[in-house]
Amino acid sequence: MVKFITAKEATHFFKNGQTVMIGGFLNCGNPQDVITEILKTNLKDFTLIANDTATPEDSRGKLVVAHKIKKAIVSHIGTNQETVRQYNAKEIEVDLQPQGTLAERIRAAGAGLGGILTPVGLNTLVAENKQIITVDNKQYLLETPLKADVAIIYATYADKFGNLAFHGSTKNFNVLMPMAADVVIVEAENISEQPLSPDNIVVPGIFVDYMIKKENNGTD
Amino acid sequence: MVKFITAKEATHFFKNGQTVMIGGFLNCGNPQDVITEILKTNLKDFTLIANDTATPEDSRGKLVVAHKIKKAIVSHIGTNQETVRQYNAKEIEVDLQPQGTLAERIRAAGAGLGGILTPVGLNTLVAENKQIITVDNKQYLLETPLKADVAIIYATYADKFGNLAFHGSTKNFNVLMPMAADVVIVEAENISEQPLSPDNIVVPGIFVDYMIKKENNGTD
Amino acid sequence: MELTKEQAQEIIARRVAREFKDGDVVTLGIGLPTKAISYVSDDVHIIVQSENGVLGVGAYQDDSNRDPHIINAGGFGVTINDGGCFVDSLTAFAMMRGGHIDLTVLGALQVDAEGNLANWCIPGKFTPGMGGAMDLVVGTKRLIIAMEHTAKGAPKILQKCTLPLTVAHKVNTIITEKAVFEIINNKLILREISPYSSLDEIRQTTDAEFIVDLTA
Amino acid sequence: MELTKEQAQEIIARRVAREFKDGDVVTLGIGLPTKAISYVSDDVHIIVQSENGVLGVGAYQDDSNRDPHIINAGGFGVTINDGGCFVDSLTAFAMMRGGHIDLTVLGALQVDAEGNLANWCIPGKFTPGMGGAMDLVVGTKRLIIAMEHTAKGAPKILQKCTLPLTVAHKVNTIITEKAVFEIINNKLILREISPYSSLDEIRQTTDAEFIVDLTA
Repeated sequence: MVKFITAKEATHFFKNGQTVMIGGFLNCGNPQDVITEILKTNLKDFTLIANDTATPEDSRGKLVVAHKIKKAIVSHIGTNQETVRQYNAKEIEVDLQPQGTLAERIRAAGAGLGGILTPVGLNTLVAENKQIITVDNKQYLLETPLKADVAIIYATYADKFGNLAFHGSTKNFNVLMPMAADVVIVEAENISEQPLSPDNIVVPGIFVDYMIKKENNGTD
Repeated sequence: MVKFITAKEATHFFKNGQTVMIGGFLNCGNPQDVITEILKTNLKDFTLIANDTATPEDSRGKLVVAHKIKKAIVSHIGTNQETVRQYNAKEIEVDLQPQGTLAERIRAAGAGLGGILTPVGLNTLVAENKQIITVDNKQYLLETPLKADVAIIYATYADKFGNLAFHGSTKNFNVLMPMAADVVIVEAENISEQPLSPDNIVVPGIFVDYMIKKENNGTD
Repeated sequence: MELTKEQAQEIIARRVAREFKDGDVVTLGIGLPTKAISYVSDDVHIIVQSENGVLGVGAYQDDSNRDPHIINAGGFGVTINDGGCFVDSLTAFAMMRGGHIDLTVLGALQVDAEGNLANWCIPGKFTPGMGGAMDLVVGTKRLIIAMEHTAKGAPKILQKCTLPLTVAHKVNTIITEKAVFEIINNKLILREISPYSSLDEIRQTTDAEFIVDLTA
Repeated sequence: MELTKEQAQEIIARRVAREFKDGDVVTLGIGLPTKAISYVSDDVHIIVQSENGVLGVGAYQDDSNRDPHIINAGGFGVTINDGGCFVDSLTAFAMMRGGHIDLTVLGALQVDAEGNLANWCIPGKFTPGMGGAMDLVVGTKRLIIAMEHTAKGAPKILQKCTLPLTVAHKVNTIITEKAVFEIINNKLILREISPYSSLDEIRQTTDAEFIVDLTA
């Protein structure tokens, strides 16, 4: 059952070298408060799984600037010039993934699948060192599951049972990651005592371990 | 863009021998009106993809009774004694699928995947004639996509743009099938002129071709 | 002691109920496993998942709250508890396969000393289909088989299942009206003898080798 | 005729706009492809999908409707049209990969006579990542590349791409300020010569063999 904690308390659930998923897409639907607290600690050497590394001033982007990310498994780094700089200087390892493949790999982990077959990336650098499997005379890449030790998730609405719902384009990876991480920490803008409508819940509370009332009510 | 038609007009989109997906789980979230009209026609020899064959009196179960189903790809037939009888008498072909595998195969078709790797069915009859693929030293069955010519779908709420939402346990396979069929016909209980809330839409209208105002406002 | 079917089922359901821990997310097979809910103690709150897409299954509906849009996996009208939610079939099974269910209780046609389970098909006689059973058993953190010890006098706990399997090597615990077994590393271990049975009777009605270790 | 960058981009955007059919679901790359929307005729209603999970992208936000929770794939605040909806990233990409997008318009670093596209990586120099581009191009029913004909004078339409590919054999149409090409069965076919260009100029600035067939 979900426990309500502070962002500072959330830092206790991280260890150096862990794999951390962080929801959000560029400047939208980003958790911020736990990251702010992590920046005050000596935690480091994380492998980040996220859509992108945002900007140097925003969310997971700040973890890159603070050299807390050893490796980034993301679809895009172009919006964060510090990630690009560290990548060119070989200070960070970057494993670029097609965005849809990244989403499917996270889902596969959460759904207990051994992988999925996708046509995306065939005949490109993405196919290197990957198994090609033929189904019905068509070739596909075998993409394997991606899971994390901890996930930091944004939600617009939550209830005391840990159920989540979202406004606008904040669903992005926030919907997928809670099933694919051992420990799930949610920063919610609005937390209600009353249960959310069971018809409209997007992430069931059973996937959420810890809930934080988000300090800043913008998305960043 | 979605077209509004009658259940009778919907029968024009079927041909003998087609593969038809029908949403619903036992007695819940079942489309009925199009099936009632199909029963009045000479249409036959369908391959049915559905969770189950319901009961002899309900929805897709009636198509079995009327001998319109040549083959059923379902997870369960035990609730329809007529399916069981036809199966034992070799009047119908039944391809039993683990329910979660059935859902994943339908999703794979809709999502453009070549298949998924699942541990479900290993070391059982389900594994017969299937490719076994090893990932990270664990074995998985390769399950391939399932698509349909036409899907008949139930929805509780719809808007004039074809967007769908659901009440209660009616989501079941109704949410998955619209992406996996060439022609998608929806029977909706409530159709509003006003758009549904973009935050709460479960099936986007771009997956829906034809919409029928459901005659009977129960689920069956 | 000769028990009626009803008595046997109540004994099993009461014993199963003791396996639920506060906060557990559980999935229960239709019939006997579902009956266990009635006997869960008041200080234990569990979240019941139903494969048709209900998380937080509540009591059966009555005349005060009929809603044909809410059923459990057996097709019966149920309510949903506060904090529950409805999901589609894909998500319901992702929950199971992905290891998000703490405990699954199912019936069986046969179960064997290696933890194999058969509960979906008697070739040539009765093949209702596996429904969600194969998915349920693969991902659950713990699998309990709750069933009467014998069927018309014939043992259901065997050295090796003869019917088509639902899953191999996954059963953790077997609860019958006569006994509780655990299966660890492909070994069947007798853990409890019901007050209504005896070691002798269990030996006579169990067609598998087992270790007796009542200390755990 | 020498065009400014702005003029070239407007010509391309106007030409791209004519490719949209009423009811089309389209995905547009950031920058030039997105500009085409401004020139769609009033009787053509398209549904714009954005990979970050918006279906039915509307106008950019202004002071009357700021909402930081709604952005497009470029990170800019946008509105959502009536009938639109928000989805998660998994669903957004299932739409693309699953063949549910009628038309995709993207920019390119290079495109070649076999329909290969390179637009995500210049090894050792500039690797922003593929983002959603590889998924976008695989499943779309039709793929249009909209780009300036050359980059600093150097051809971008080649016999064979030299940069790492985004996708192989998928480009259907190339629209530049000078020309419109189609690619059919690995053959590059010149379909239109812009009023601001000539066949000679196109030959000089295109580093690929092409068939001239202006009749289609």
